[in-house]
Amino acid sequence: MAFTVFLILALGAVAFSANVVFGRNPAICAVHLVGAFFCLSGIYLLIGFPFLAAIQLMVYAGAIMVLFLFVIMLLDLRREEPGPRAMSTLLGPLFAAGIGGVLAVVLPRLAVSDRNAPVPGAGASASSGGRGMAESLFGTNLLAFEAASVFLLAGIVAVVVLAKRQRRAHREILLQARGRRPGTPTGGPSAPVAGVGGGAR
Amino acid sequence: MEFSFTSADLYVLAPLLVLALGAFTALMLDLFVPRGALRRGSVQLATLVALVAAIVVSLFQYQQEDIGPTRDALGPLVRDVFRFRMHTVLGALILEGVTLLSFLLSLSFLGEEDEHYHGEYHALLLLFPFGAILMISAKSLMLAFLGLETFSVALYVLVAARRARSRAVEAGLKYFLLGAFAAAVFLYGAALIYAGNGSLAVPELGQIAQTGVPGPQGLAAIGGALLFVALFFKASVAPFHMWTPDVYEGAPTPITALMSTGTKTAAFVLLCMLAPFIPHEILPLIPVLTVASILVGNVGALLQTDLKRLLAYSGIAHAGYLLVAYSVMVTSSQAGAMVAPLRAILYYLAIYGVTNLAALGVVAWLERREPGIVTLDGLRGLWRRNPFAALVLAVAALSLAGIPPTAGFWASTRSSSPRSSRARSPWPSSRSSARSSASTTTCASSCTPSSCPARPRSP
Amino acid sequence: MDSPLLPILTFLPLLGAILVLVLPARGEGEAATPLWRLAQGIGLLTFLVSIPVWTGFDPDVAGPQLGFSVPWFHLNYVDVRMSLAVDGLSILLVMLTTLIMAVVFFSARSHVGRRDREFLFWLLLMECGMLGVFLATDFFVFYVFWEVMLIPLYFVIGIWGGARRLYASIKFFLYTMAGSVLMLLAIIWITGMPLAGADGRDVFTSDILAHAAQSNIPPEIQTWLFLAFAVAFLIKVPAFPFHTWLPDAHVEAPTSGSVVLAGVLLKMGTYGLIRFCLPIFPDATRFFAPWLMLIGVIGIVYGAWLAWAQSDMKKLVAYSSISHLGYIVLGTFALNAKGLQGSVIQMVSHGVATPALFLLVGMVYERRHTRAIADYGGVAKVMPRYAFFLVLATLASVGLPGLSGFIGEFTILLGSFMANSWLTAVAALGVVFGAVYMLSMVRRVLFGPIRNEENRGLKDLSARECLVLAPLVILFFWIGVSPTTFTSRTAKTLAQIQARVDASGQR
Amino acid sequence: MQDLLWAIPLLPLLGAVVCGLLHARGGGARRLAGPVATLAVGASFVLSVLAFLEVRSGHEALRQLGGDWIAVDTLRVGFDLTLDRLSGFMMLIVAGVGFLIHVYSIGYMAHDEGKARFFAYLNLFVFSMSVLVLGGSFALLFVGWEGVGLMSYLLIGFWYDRDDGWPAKAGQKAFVANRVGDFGFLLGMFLLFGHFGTLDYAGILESDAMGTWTGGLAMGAALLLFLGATGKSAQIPLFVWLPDAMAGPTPVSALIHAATMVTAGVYMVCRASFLFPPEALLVVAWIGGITAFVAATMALFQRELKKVLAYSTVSQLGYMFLACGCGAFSAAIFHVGTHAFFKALLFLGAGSVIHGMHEENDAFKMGGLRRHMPWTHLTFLVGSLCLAGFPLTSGFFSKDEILWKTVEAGSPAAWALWTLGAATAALTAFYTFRLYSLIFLGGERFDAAHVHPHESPRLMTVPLALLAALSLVGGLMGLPAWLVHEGGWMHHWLEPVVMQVQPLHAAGYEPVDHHAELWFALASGAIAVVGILLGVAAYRRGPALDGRLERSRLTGPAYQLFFGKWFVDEIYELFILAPLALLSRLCAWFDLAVVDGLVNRVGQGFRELGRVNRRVQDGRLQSYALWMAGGTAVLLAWLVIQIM
Amino acid sequence: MTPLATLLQGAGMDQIPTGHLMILAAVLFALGVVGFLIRRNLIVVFMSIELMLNATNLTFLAAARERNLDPDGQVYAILVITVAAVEAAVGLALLISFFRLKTGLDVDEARELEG
Repeated sequence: MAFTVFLILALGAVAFSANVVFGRNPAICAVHLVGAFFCLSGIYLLIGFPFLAAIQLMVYAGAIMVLFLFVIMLLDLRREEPGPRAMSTLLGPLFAAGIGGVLAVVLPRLAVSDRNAPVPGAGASASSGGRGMAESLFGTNLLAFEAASVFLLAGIVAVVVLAKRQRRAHREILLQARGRRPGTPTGGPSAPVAGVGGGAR
Repeated sequence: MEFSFTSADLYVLAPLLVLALGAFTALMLDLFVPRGALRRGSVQLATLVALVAAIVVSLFQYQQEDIGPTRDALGPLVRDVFRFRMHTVLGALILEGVTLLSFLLSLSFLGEEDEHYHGEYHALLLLFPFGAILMISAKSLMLAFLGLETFSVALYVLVAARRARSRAVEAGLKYFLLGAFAAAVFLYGAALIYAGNGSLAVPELGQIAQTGVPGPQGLAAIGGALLFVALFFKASVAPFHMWTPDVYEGAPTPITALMSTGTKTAAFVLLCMLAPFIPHEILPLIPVLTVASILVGNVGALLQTDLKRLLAYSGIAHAGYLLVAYSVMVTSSQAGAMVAPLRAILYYLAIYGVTNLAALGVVAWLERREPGIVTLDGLRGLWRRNPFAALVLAVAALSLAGIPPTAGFWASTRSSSPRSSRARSPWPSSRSSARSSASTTTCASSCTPSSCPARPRSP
Repeated sequence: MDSPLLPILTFLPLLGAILVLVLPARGEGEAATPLWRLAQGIGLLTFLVSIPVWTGFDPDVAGPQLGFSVPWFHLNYVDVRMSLAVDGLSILLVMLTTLIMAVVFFSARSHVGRRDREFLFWLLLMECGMLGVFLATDFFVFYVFWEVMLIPLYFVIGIWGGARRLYASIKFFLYTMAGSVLMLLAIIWITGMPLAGADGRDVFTSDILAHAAQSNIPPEIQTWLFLAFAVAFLIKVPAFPFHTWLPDAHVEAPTSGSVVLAGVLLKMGTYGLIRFCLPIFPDATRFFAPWLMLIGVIGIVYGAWLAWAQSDMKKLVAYSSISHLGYIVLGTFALNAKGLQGSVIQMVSHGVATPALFLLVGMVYERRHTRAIADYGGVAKVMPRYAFFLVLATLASVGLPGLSGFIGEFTILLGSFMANSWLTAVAALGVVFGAVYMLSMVRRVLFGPIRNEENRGLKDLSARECLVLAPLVILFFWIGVSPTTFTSRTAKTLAQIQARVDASGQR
Repeated sequence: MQDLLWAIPLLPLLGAVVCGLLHARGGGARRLAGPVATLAVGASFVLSVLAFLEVRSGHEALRQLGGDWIAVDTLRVGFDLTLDRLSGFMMLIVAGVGFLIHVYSIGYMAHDEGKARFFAYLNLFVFSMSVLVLGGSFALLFVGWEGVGLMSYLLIGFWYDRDDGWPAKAGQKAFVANRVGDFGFLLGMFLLFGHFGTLDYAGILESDAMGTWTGGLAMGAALLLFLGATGKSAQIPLFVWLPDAMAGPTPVSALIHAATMVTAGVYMVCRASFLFPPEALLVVAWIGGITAFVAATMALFQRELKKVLAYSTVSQLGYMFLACGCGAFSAAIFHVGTHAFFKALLFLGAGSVIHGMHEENDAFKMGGLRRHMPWTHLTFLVGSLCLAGFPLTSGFFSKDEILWKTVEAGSPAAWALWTLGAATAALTAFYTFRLYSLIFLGGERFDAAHVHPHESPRLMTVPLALLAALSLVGGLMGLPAWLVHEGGWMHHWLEPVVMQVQPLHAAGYEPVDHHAELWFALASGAIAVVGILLGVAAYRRGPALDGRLERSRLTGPAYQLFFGKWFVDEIYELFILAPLALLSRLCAWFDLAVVDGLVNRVGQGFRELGRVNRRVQDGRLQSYALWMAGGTAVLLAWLVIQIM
Repeated sequence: MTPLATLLQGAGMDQIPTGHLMILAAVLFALGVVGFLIRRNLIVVFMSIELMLNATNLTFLAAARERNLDPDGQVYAILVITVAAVEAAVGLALLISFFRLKTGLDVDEARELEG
């Protein structure tokens, strides 16, 4: 029964992901990605990580993807037009298939061959629950936890830099740059964008 | 489990604390001090103080005769996750020094355009060494990853901070997307290692040496390979180097300086620390990467006219030289024999950092003085206009040209000397030296004749 | 035991270079006279300082003499010492350097013409580098001087050279840099090879002579290191097939550049071969000797043929250098005392004859602004003194007994004949070809009727020009008539090197 | 005297230096050069005579050891001078004939601007020649050898601006041809050194290794040394330079290219005689005989005075080598002596004629000069008789001696060699008197309106007369055994020096009866007389015969062949010089296009790669990622293949 | 928590082989790589990275499950999610900045720097 559910969820995750990768409309892609997250969340639950399943739903599907969708809507992105064929379109799937194939074939064998199957029932040990996680997070990984906080600080500062209200002078330069931008979407290196060194003065 | 810090913990973590505190202070000052010169000055002062303090602390640690006792006194929270060794301290010192120099370059580089993110700029500048030091000192892959992400995020944004400049934003975006890709690969590698080993702890270098053959088995081996892919990306090793020229060119020059030397330092030190994870099966590929890097670096530089781009290619070549030393290190069968190449790498990085910064410093300075000069053509007759800048540039160029083999081959020497020659013979030397001459040529030909009086009649 | 003589000798030109930079005089044109006076004074003074080195040199000592050594810096595990010393191998070349540089300072003004200050700066710096290369007894000191010496010539060619000077200078630079990078690699490697210390423990040192005396590198590693060194030096020599930078460099270089290049710089390569390759890698040396002899022979014959086909005087002399240096390579790798001694003598001999030829070519070039042989003819009629010197230099160069070239060629050929008679038979053909190309140049320039009316008004050499040539001419005869003055000083050291190579053969 | 040996070479050297300084001084001072130089050579001659007498009176050899010249390892070359019977005799000729020619030159060069330079060269030549002769080792011999070569070069090219630079070219040719010989000489010396470990004559003679000096080594070394001799002494294959060398002033031709320098090869072969195995000697004999004959045919129809004499010199030198090859070293040296007298005489006579005829060198444009230049005529006649081998002249005795020795030695080719020699003798007599007749007999074929032949000044005729006298009486030193008891002293003069070198004998060799010698002498006398008569008869009235021979279908080809000097110059040009020149151009091309091209191509290749790199680095984010993914895929695939 | 979740919680502990989870993770990772390589829209490219990070998380958890639900693995997964969140914020901010300068989010817009 559980295995069947797993199969369904797994196939769902793959299908959603495939849609993300091969879909045309970014908004639809984002929605499919949320679907994939849901499937994964189900799997987490299935294999004994309810807390993570919840986090997955709340943070990933609930926060991150909403952010994505918000940006997509904000930028009013349309369907993706098929562009000129690049090398990456041809070889990309090949290499990815190579990586994925190698891993998909090899990993299970290594995973199974290297050690015994999980001990039934042992999963319900005390340390695996919230307490164990708390001890890990605030004990062994305390430094990582603190580092994550600094990392978050860095992220905040970063976003602030990128999104902060621009001063007038800055905006002028911005307008200048946009005004001078050539009509073609792909501005070549020769495009007379404000020089790296000179524009500010 | 004890949740206690010891004073040794504080001592060991002091540089990190100072840097983080500095970043926080810079932000606060930016927030509360009235706009204008005072705010600028106070932020800069805070940054400077933080950097100098961190350097002083690191120097203090570095001067310490024997760090064993300090290590023993570490509390459990730090002991198991934070490495405190001569190499990491030296690496930290280099990183702080590089950041300091980059900060000094920024002083004159930043203009009115950059006014609105002044505080954030400096905070991120301080977070760069924070993340990098954390990364190279981590005994846990997750901690290392967090460090890596911290300094990466700081760099992404510093590169793209001049939002009005499409080149800067493009560089930042490329760097970010590729960096995120690499981060995902790193994480996946870490996950596989976790699956294989059951933990993310990084063993000491000596531990793998004892077994004679370095490298984990099975899942961890594949994970290790993925880790190295990500680090090679950071270190600009071909074929993971492609971002380098674009990002170096697009970034503000002080950030280019920070990136070129800082990132390389951090990545290579971590590569050294992660040597236990390198599967010995991929060792034969390292020479290929080495040759590819040196070749790409030198060949790519040949046709460049933009000085920063040229230095980027030179950096790729230097990554190749460093790989030579690295391959010597990982093939060494004795823990003791690993130390010399490791030191060589660090010395090399320090010297490379200084020269590279000198060159970029001239570029940054010229960008202010003579807009549009950063191309080679723009350098013509520089000797006449500005002998000092020309001299510094020439010396740096020659030094970049001359140094490559120095430190790198230094290491190869060590391994080849009879005492440790039980390891594999340092094959790369002959081949890469052939290439290194090309690098010499690259730098020499592209920098010197143009910057110095060889073209006397140019306007 | 530290004698200050050698550091004074080495760094006097450096001091001069700095003084030239800071001297408050206009750096160009007539106003540059004080600068020239200063440089000439320094050049002469350096030569005078080198005389006590010559007189104080004890021919009966094989090892380094007049040593000077202070700690310089510590590199990882080796203490690098700023150490200078002179021995039988370097003494002649040191004297040659100071003499040639003095000659250059007194002869160069007429063709420099612009940016005199920089010119003198580079030349003085180069002199410091060259002396340092010959005197250094520490690998790293050697390497530093080696680089110091390379760069000035690059600028001298690149700034004061002819029409294609940029091409020539960059080619020169790339070639020699490529070589020196190889060498640096090998140097670093060698310093990582331990020597047996007094108490049986491994000792790491970067002392050249210590390595030369007792290096014990496994043969298979020797091979690679030998090749790295040999290629670097063969490029510098230059030996076939690394020679193509030389004609370009010579043709484009101003006269004084050519003089220094031919007189001293080319000797760096052959000096290095003897100083490093032979004693430090005796096994590899023995293994490669036949091949290097072959390279030498190819250089001799091929260079001669090339010289024959030239229509430009300077190019001809440049190719003749390739031929003459082929003898040195041949003699060096004959691996016997005659070949070695002959090589050293040939270095000095070539170091005076070829500069004289370049000076002479430069002197007519200054008058006529052409170096095409076809533009001359019958010059002997209007410039008898010039003809005298040119014929004399030519004869010294083709190895006429009684003049300098013969001693070297004869002993080299004799030595190499003992090692490999068939190759030497081919090499001896160089004696014939040498006469062919040099004499046909002399004939076409000096003899015959005056066809070109412009040549009728040529002024003969001035007293100053004769004086510049005089010391070289004296040396032609001195070396030619009394070579023992020179060989007696080199014998002991070379015998020691020889013994190293021989010992490896008996192992 | 032993202690003054050094003065013999050094006096001329000093003279040369003084002359050089006088030349540099310029103006009237240059006039002093002639006397100074002559004095120096004269003094040297006096010393040579004294030394010679000392050797003659019993001393085996005079030796003077100087210091080391070259001292490298085991190679020791000292400034050691040796004057023994061989070198004493040579020295007499060098200094004696040299002195006379110097005297002659004072007159000959009186009006030349460069006379001081000329005398400096001449003195330097005598110096070099003295070193060559007196040097106590092969190395020192080589020094002189090269020195005389150089002086020859400079003196041939003395008038470098005349005739469109032809003399300079001729000088160069001489030097280069000599260098080819030197190449052999050098290698020969190396072989000697390799075997004996020394280059001193004495050292080699006393060496224990003498016993093993056999086989290919000895043969090779001897032939290499002989190659050197062929260069210096203008033998096949290197004789081509000597006729061209006549571009120099006539006294030079007389001194260097007739009397002294060209005999250096003979001297060397005699000096090294003990090193020549019999087979090598046979080669020497053959080369000598063939050269003698071929050169004589070349001389037959030459029109230029000095050309005839030049080929005759080559031919006579061939005789000398013929003698050497037959082991008759004394005969060779005897002929060196007599030849020095009469050939110098002939050259100086020719110089006098040319001088008198305003630098006219073509015998066809002369004729009947006996009336205008009596002294010259008389002395030239004497010289011609000697050269032709007219009985009882010195040339007769020396040549007859050689012809006799070829038979007496009994080599396998004795009769063939004798036939060559005899035929040469006939040809010699013929062309000598052809020349004599064309110059002095018959009508005047020159434009009397413009050319006024006159006798030369006393300074020139007196040496002529002295040389004529010497030519006549020179034979006395080697009178044959059939004429006086025991023969002249010359026959055994060299015995202590050349030891007993046995030429190769034919199977069943028996010494020929001494009485046969008389018959041979009569035969050669008859040959000479017939040749003389034929020559005079045919050309008494003018050169018409030449034209007839040239036009005749029967003799035309031969005439062309002889007149064209067997086209050796052309053949050399075509098959040696031109290919070498071509090779040199080819090398130049190769160097530029291939070697240097390769260097530049490498550079270009890197640029090309750089261009490729620019294309790869196309700015597309995903191209970059593709490389990363590709790298990762390869890495993983490699790893998986390794660990599975 | 939903009843279904309660029902399913831990149900697959011993029925779902770790290998299967690994395969699923690998496939998702590869799909992410494909998306990164072929998509032209930068925002989707970025989404692909999120997919890769999810694959990573799945691997962490699969491994943690094998080690008796090792809390460390869960903590790592949480940290990964944190990182993903920060990256998303920074990335989207960058994309917006980029969008302001260009007409769209096509990869070919970002080709000013090349060579």
